[in-house]
Amino acid sequence: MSVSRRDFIKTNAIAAAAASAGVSLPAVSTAVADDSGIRWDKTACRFCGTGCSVLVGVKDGKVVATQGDPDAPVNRGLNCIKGYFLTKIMYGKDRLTKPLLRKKNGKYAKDGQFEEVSWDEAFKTMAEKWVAARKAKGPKGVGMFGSGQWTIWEGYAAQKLVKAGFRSNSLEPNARHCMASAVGAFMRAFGIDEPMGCYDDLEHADVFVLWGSNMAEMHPILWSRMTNTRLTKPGCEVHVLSTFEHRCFELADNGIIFHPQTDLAIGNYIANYIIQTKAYNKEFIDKNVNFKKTPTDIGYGLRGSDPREKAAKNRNKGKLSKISFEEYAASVAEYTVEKASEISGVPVENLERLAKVYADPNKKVTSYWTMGFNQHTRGVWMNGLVYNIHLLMGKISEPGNSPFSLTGQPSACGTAREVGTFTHRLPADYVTKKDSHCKFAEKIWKLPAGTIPRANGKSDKADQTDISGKPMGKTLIHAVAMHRALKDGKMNTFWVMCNNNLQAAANFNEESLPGWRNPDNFITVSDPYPTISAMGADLILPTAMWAEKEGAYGNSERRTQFWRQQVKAPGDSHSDVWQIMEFSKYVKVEDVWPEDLIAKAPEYKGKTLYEVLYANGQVDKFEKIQVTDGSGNKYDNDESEHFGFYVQKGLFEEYRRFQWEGPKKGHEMAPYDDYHKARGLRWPVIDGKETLYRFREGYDPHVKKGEGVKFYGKKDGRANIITAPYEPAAEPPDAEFDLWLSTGRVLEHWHSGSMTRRVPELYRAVPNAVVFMNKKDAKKRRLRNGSEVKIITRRGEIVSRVETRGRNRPPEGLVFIPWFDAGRLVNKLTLDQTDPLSKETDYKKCACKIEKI
Amino acid sequence: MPVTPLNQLGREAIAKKGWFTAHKFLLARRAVQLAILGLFMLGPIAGFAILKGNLSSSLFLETIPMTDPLLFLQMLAGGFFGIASSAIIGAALVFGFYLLIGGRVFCSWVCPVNIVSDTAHWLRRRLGIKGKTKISPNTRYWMLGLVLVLAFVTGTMTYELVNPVSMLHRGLIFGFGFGWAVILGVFLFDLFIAEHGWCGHLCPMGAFYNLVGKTALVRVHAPRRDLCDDCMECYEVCPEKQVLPAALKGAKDNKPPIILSSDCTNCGRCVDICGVNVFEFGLRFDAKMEACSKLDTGDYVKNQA
Amino acid sequence: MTICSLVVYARPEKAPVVEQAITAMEGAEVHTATKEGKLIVSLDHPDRTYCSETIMALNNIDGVVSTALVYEYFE
Amino acid sequence: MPSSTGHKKLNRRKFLADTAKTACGVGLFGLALGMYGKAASSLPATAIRPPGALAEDKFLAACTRCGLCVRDCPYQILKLAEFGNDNAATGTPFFTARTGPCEMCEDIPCVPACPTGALNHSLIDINKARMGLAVVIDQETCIAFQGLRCEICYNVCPLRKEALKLEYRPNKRSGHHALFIPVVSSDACTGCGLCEKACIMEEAAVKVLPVHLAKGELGKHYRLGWNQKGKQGKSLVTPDTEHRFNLPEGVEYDYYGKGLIDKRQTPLTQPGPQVEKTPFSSNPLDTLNKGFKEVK
Repeated sequence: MSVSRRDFIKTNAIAAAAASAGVSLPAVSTAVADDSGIRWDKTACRFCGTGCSVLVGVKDGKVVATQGDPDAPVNRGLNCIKGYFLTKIMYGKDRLTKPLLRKKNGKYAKDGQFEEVSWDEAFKTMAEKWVAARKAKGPKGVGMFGSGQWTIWEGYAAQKLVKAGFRSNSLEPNARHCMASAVGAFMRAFGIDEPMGCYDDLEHADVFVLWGSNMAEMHPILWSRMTNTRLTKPGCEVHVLSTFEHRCFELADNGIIFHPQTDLAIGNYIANYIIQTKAYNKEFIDKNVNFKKTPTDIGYGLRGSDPREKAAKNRNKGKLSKISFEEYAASVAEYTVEKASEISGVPVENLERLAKVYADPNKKVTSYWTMGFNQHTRGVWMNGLVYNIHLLMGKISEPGNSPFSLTGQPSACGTAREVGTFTHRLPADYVTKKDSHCKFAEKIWKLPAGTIPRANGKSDKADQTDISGKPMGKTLIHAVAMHRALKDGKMNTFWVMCNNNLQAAANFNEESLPGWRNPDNFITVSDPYPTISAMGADLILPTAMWAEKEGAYGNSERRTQFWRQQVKAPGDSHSDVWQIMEFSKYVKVEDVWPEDLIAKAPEYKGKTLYEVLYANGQVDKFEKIQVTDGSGNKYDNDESEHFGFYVQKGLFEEYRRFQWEGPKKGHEMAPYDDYHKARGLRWPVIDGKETLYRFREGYDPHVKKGEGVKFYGKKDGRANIITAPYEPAAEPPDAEFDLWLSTGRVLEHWHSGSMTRRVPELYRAVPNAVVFMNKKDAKKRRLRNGSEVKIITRRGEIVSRVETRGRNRPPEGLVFIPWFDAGRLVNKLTLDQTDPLSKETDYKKCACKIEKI
Repeated sequence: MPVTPLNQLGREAIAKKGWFTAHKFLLARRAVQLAILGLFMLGPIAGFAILKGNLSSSLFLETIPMTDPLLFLQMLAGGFFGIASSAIIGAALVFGFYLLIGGRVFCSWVCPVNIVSDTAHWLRRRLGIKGKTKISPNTRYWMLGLVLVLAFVTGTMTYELVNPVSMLHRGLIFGFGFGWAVILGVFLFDLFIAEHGWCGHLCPMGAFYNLVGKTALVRVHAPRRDLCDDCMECYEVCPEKQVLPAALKGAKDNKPPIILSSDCTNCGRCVDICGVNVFEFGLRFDAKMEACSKLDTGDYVKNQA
Repeated sequence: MTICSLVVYARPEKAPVVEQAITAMEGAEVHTATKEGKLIVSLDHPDRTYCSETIMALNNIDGVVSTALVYEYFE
Repeated sequence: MPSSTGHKKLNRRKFLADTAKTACGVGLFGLALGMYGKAASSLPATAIRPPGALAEDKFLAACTRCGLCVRDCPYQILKLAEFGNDNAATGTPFFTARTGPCEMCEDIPCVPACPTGALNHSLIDINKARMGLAVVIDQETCIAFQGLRCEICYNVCPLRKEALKLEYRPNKRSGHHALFIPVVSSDACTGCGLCEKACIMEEAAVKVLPVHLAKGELGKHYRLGWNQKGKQGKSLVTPDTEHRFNLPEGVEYDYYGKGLIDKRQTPLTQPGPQVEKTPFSSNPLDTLNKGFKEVK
């Protein structure tokens, strides 16, 4: 007898009894299923940093439908086209279900073929490789490459495994390619990470300025809200700056196309304009702002042997030195409108119109930017320039006035930045450079003093001892340096989780591929699908996706959203947190800690990392429960099932202690269970109240009465306005390579397309990556729309088709290629140049040429 | 008149001239028909196109256009006068070609349906199916008239919807759909209902080329008609028997030894089959007589009939 | 399968205790309890005799004044 | 039996009978063929003629069904109608937008290939081709009309902003989002069908049609959230616990409605130097006592 018939009879029975007793019944509280018996529950969308809420419909153990959550203020029931297909991303035909190890006649071999192995054999092989590499090559001998698409506790578990367990700082997220410059600028300007405004600015601002951000395609729902404000609020203006014309220009009142790298000149010009016209907010500056100078000519983050690095006077230097307002004014004085126009190629009137809007005290201005700023060889400076403008005008931390750094990935904020899965960071803005911060972390993690490797390898001025026998030494290694270390054989194991870095990293031919296929390296990739990275790996671990595990994401506006596990993962695949904690059982403390360190904590002698890191009385504090929601529906939790305790809650609650018990304020989050009862809460959440605007009295609990604005991230409560002069790009076009090459994304596909290109409708709509090219450039090379061409740079070449009438219309001299196509690896062309301060790769500008096939 | 059973047909010719020479023109015709078809189909497969399109219109070596003149007439009848130059040149070329070589050369040397009807005819004889064709051979002229009238009335090439010739060729090159049913129809019609039913009686294209071939230069001659031993095998194989008596037996009415009737498709079967080599190809004008010509061996000489 | 629903009248002050007792019984659910001590109870159990015994058992729970069977369905 | 050598004495009656028989046989055949021809001459909705094709009736008179255009199409999307299979006139070239749209080659290789001019040789600018007209037929189902960010047809249209424009409308339902409505303008749309092929709906909501309308169908894997909530009368998932916020006095935060409502009188703008509207100070004595040396 089908369940629904039984429910039907039962409901009748109850209703009859209630009627006869004259009692009114609360609405029948059995699971509210719509017509077809589907169980609905809330989740966060798997894709971009907007953080739309989505209801997932499950029936018979399968996600059968999704819908935008009408009760979520971010998207109010709407989704973009990727969100529309969330149901289908988990059910690609070639989903991995078993661990795969390269083997030749039964044994692991670098050049062997993939064979199915058990989890036990996989982890045994991996543990042996990791322990050996850690012992032989020191802290940088091993490396893990995580993701801004990790859930919060997956990042936290990885943080503990690598930094506390393996005592190595070689943990980097792919958010290094996405948000590192933003983090660098936040720390230099405000001393605390993440934007101070929130999405409500979309309704309160009078003017929107987009710097290097194709919001129309990359943050579709926010763009929809901005468009509504533009349509309905009289006098509202949209200014868009970009190196090529894209979908945002359709709404732009002031569309500005500038030569790559010259946004530096435009930013300085606007600051100069504000100072020249004395429009700056003198009272705000005197009370809340310091002026700093930063070293210039700092190189391009290339290998040391590169002539451009040798020519750099202050390579990688970022030390700030105090200057006065006048000195700052002088530093920007050279950027008159004529000079800015000449450098950037932007007509004077467009620049002036933009500057006037910023300088008008009566206009509330919100600036948005993403990869155009962050993926930039002067990304930290560029972010800083917009903070300078907003700080000069005092237009910050209030509804409508907000410099807002948009996040690319769904949890680059929630996981990578807040949990600190960067080589130089610890949770809640603590850093491995500071001995006191490491001590604080060791206290919370119940580790002997000196476990966590300091950036310079010294604790209390003494060298930290290491299992390798040599002193710890310098331990920091950023993402691009990891691929170089793999190629040079300095790093011998690499665990890539929840990203496709082989396809995503720059300079595939010279750095990534040689590194991954270096015979003495052991590469592990955890992924649900056979991606380019999986093809380049030695061990592939099948991974649970999105709704197949209990998870949490943190979006651009500091909103942390939780979701429960909806369905089981296929075959033997497991979640990242399961893999990390299970792997830690295969490594003993003696394998990775030197004797003197173990002597400090005898109780850990002979224990596995699992017992030290996860079964430490804190992570396993909460016992396993039957997860249910407000309507009484029951949910699985495979991790709790396997480990015997409420894993996610334990990890999250231990992580929260960093926010509440340390000296640093401003990152506080609500208890674990509150997040399951709400569509996300915007931290800091102090006694149940969320914060919309940080540093502003009344909105931010950390700003006391009468202080007005206080940038409490800095000791003196003052933000920094920092100089950032124009410096040319690393590889501008020349006679032979005569075109700028910029790369990026399209609305229909997410990152490397491993999920969205497995959705038939999306693949049919946008099957391959084309070269967006200007009509005149095409004619000059006797090319026509649709012609097959070869795109060549100094590093490699790919084949693609010319598109002269596509959605993106580049100016003469620039071409744009999206990187979602596994068949056309654009990163064979890109240069592994980074911002020397944030170490974030610049994918937006290198020199290429195009030839007809 | 004794009907030579199929297996003995041509034995004498084969014996005298060897199998190959006894089938020379048959093989040549098939080779030409298949070559044309092959060249059309080769284009997409091999990537370079010697001959593109199909019998309705085609392009030879990307330069020389050819268009079926009957289609051209239907276009005019259908009221479409803005015909592009390449179709005009194409039609003129094809028309001129057949004007010279012989209109119905199309039927035996080019048209794919010829293979179908020959097979049907062969099968019919093998199965020994008899039966007088009740349809008069002139029906095809009515059909030709109908085709043009239909084009005029409907303003479209209505006949092309079912024309088996273009359907077979286009089917083989571009894909059949249910077109094969029409071809099967023609085959069964020729097999059971009427001998040489389609090509001999109904096909409007045949009628059209018949008219075109009135002044054809290339004709079959019977210079050594006096050698004819009345074995009747040429009558047996000829699809248009009515053309033979004039040339073969026309001596007493002092008719020239040439098959002048435009019904003749210049298929060359008579040349192949004749044991005593009565027939040969030649031009329309050289009607010289070659009585009892001496061929290599003496036994060809026969006493005068 | 047997499904039935009853109205159980309990003394108001004893109603929470009664509710506890009823929910402890297998297959029994309490849907509402009013201030005056009226409880709406549903019984859902495959075995029919078990249901009738449970109904009898309901009566002698301490604090129950009376029970009234309103709806019964069995297969 | 071949006729004997002598001419049969032509019997006039026999001749008339034969002629009548032939005539009516051929006539009957002609009638049937004519009727079939009439039926085949109305082009079905899904079959679209190549670029430059004449009006259907003229086209059927001009096209020799030779397949030269099929051969010259670089993307191999053209197909000759097969007798019985495709209900376009047998042998005539057509393409189906949903599976193989016209890629709008700028040099239009198929038109010059046509020997007879059935594809009008005067067409040299592909953007002037009028193969059909894309119609966003089912506006009820196309998710752009519901406020979702799709615009795939707009993104793939070769004549973006001319043939297919985006019209922005406030999303009145959600209150602070916008609608991005694809709007086809028939004066520019060439009917190439690229939009129809790319459309992600189960059944294309934008169709290239010569004439009549078509219906689109929403994917089964997706429900429109607010409809569900509307139908249920309440949200499917337990509404959030009450959200409370740190707010300065005089400022409320309507979480589900208008968001921040600021009741405080003082405008939010900072003091900052007021840019004067007029060059004169409000106090006349200042201007008067200024004297002449400062007057520039």
